[in-house]
Amino acid sequence: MTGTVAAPVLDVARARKDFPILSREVNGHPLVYLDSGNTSQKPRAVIEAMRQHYERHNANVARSVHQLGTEATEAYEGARAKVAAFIGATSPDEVVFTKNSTEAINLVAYSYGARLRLGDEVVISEMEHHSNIVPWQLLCDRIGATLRWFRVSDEGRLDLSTLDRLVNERTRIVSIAHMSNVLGTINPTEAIVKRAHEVGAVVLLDGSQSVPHLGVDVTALDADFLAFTSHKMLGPTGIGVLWGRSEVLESMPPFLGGGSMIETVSLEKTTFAKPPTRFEAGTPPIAQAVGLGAAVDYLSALGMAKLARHEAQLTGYALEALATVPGLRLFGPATTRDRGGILSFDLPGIHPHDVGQVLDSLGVQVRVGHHCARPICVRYGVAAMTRASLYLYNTTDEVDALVAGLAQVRKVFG
Amino acid sequence: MTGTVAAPVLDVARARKDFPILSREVNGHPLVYLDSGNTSQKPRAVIEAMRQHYERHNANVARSVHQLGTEATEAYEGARAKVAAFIGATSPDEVVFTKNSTEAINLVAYSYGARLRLGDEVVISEMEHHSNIVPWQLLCDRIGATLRWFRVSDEGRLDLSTLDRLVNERTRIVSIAHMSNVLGTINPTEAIVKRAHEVGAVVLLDGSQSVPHLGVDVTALDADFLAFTSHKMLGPTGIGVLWGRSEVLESMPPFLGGGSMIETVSLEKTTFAKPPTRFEAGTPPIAQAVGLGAAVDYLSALGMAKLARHEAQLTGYALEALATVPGLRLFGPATTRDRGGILSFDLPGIHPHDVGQVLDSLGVQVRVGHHCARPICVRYGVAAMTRASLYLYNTTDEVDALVAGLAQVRKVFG
Amino acid sequence: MTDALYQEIILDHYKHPHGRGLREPYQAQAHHVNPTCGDEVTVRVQLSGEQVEDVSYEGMGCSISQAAASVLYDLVRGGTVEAALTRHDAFQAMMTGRGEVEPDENVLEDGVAFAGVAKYPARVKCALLPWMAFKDAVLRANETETQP
Amino acid sequence: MTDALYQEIILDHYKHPHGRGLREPYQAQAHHVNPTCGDEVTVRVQLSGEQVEDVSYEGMGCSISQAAASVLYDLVRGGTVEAALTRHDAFQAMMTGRGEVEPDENVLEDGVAFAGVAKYPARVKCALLPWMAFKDAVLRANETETQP
Ligand SMILES: Cc1ncc(COP(=O)(O)O)c(C=O)c1O
Ligand SMILES: Cc1ncc(COP(=O)(O)O)c(C=O)c1O
Repeated sequence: MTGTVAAPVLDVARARKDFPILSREVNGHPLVYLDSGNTSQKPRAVIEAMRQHYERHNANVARSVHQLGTEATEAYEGARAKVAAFIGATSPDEVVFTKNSTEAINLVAYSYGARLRLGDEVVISEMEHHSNIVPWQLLCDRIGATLRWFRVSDEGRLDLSTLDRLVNERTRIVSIAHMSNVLGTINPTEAIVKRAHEVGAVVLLDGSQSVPHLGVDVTALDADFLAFTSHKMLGPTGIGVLWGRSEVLESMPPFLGGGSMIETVSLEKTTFAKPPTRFEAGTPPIAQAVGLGAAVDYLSALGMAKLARHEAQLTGYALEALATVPGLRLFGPATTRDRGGILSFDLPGIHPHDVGQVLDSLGVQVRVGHHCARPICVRYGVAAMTRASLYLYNTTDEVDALVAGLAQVRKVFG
Repeated sequence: MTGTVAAPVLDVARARKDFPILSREVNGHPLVYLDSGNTSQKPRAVIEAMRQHYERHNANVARSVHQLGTEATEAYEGARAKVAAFIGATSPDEVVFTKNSTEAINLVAYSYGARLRLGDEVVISEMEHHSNIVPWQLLCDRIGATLRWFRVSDEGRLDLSTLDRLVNERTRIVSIAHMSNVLGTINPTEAIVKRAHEVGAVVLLDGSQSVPHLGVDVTALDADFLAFTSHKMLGPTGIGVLWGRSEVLESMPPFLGGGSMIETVSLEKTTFAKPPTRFEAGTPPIAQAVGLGAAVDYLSALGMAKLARHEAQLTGYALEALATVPGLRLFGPATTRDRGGILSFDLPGIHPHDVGQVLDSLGVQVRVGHHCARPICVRYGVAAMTRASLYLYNTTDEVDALVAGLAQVRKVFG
Repeated sequence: MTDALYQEIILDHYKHPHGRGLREPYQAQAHHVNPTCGDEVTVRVQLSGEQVEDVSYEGMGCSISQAAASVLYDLVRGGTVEAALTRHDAFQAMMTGRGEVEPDENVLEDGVAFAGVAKYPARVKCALLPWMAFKDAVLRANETETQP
Repeated sequence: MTDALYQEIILDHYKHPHGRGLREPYQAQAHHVNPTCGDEVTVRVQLSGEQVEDVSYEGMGCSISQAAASVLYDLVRGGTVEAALTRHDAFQAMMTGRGEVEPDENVLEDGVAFAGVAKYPARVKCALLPWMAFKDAVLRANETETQP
């Protein structure tokens, strides 16, 4: 005990053993999975939790007095409580389970959006994922509202110089990525939230990329909504989350109608349950909630701070390594300050499809294309990018494999 | 070979071995699961298909050129083709994956419903599940359209005497349960479809209860939409299906906006992909589609005709057995003609909660309450019912256990 | 079996409910619904200063909710409003305690028979239904008083 | 490695594309997009009776789609419309055949080099992109002709 505590280090080699797929080969090479920003891999604990649920406790929830139904309901509501704790929500009732981030954002656009009127404004940014663009375009079309957006600087930062003009008395909703899925940029939410609340607008943060990596605390963020998605945070596909501030959720009309979201139904008139139930029509993703709960347990046991430190180190390593690749153009911040482990780049004259294909032949899995964020590609004057995205299980060796692969790409297409 | 072929019989004992949960005990008794109308149990093949997917092939779909992404995409699209074949669709493009039946019906209400105008009419029935009532109430509220409904007879049949009046030139949508989740009634769709098409209305059949049991053929049904849900047909939670006739789907605007459902996006203007992609915004339930595909394989291998015959026999047995319970009032048709294995009843003077609780203490799992179909409970003058629902893995011994349990109920509360 | 749940006391109250029926006069009433099963209860209260002069109720429901209403009647009628709310809180604490809250028989009397129900999460709402409606009705009665 | 995919012939066409650029005159053009990656191509056709007088194209895309456009130019320019459409069909059949359709070298010439691409489902759309646009443009040109 010397008074300084050595920062605990993530035991990556040990964590990797928890992910069955990582021992797989691809095209005769060990799998190098650098596409976690697209979807993450799943630890055994998550896969097993769902198997166990189906083999021992499967039943529908909130509808049965029987034993299996009680077990399933406790598992489902238990998962809600775990997710609430993971993001620092004051109550599990602020956690609505959806099918993915996209549905979570659409829920807000339809339900909260129903109060907008002709001439109202919605503000997004140029670096949004299509899932945080199209719902607002559809809303504005329905209502006659206007969509406006923050510009992005050459360095990949939101241009906040226009904040006070963009977010004004006509603004009703501001919806911004907490972390960009293309640039890795972690956006400064404080100023935006402050200004939005000043003018009476609500703020939705798209946490699809931040919640899996950053240890997000909704109380500290002070936004009104947070959307995120299980499959990017070690959980299963088929489930996402809308967190909403209680008062705001309570003020919102239903979105999907059906079983379980009602108080009482007659053919003439129906009244609705309180949130979160009001927004969970039909049989919810029960086993998927169990899997997401297990994912949250896994991440918490590992420690989000340790995870974030590992990823920051690895991102720094990757930024330096990619800078050695001749001609490579990186999009997004050049340092690890306020950026996560998402590395999008261009090799001039070589199409990302071809980059990705050669890398794949070496077992290296990266994403290529517009990453469901075409406006930011247009912003940088490219049709597509190659993107490597990191997670807790990635290593410097894997970054080296990427860089070696890029040398091979240049040999084939140089 | 005598010229007559003995009808092949379902080997229930063998099939039961495929369902791990069926060997479980509940409250010290062997599990007697009579709640498949609520959610079915899952065979090992389904649970394992999802485990394998996560352990070997997990990646996002339709976005990657890499090997894992290709495998995941083939698995996902392969599941779509299996589902299409299972219901006799002319093309996999007519199969939209949703999160459950409820979302499938809401999708139609929002997207097809967008063309309705003040004064238009939507027709449902008194025996619908809340998921086939509330979306239409919300739609009618939004548009100023009128909701009308078929009455149900004392015997639990749709009253079609009003067909020509109810379905008229103002009718745009008719949405009816193919099989009732409370009465077991299989509705006569032919006359309804014919009349609806005559007046230019589309027909949605809620196949949540029929597709798992009947061997449904969309071409023969000639409806425009069919909604059903994986978790009631041996598949996982978190995925449902909207089948739609190609021309109709193609004529419909998007519902949820986001990744994957677009053709090209700019901040000013977005164009949309063709169906089914247009209606699948965001990361879809990939592993769940794999599980549903495995469920469809399991059902097909078993044989839907064999399954239906087993269930019809068991339903006949159960109808006779329940008739021996003093005072028991059965809701729905008294014979197996045009009815499935759903048996709802009342023991006068004993609340269904109490019936269910005593049965649960004996390991018998039934559903109690309004079954998300309050209007039909009101129609029969009860607040709640007790419901036993059968599936391929149920046996006459289990029906006997139910009847013995009801004797116990009467002992405690008689 | 279900002995922990269906104590003799509960079945007695269910079969022979105390104080059942809606009575006049009353200052306020509340109607509550259990959305998962459709059960309903209406509870009326008549306060007189600090006293609960009468509680009357009517509803459709299972043995647990009916017996809970009957016990409620015994526990709150004729006492002070404060005592009634203390008993409400004790009953609620016991019911939501997952069977881990030791009830005080001095406070809850016959109500302690519901301790076993707390182990059946699906039934907790049934037991609470009349108590929640009672509390609501008291709040409304007080509002009416202070806004003459 | 990727040898099955990146045949020498394909890389040659990619690095030295034949007939590239948009030219006048043309009767019709079609613009196609690959929504998963954002690749785009514009194809123009100039027909003269039964003859394909010129095909010109421009676009952003990967080696496969660029090389496919170059091969398209070689295969259809100067021939009959009927021959062009036959080749279109043969190319499409090969590409969607999952590597199990044996291509006819007499019909597809350099195009047979794309047989390996058919084994990469994610790239099939790339190879088809200019061919689909070409077919569209021909249909439009015919429409224009028949509706003077
Ligand atoms: C007839 C009917 N329709 C719709 C549904 C809703 O299905 P889900 O809850 O999977 O959306 C059900 C089952 O709950 C049903 O039985
Ligand atoms: C920033 C961002 N927002 C939204 C989404 C959509 O998530 P999902 O596809 O799970 O709905 C994604 C990922 O695809 C994302 O990266």
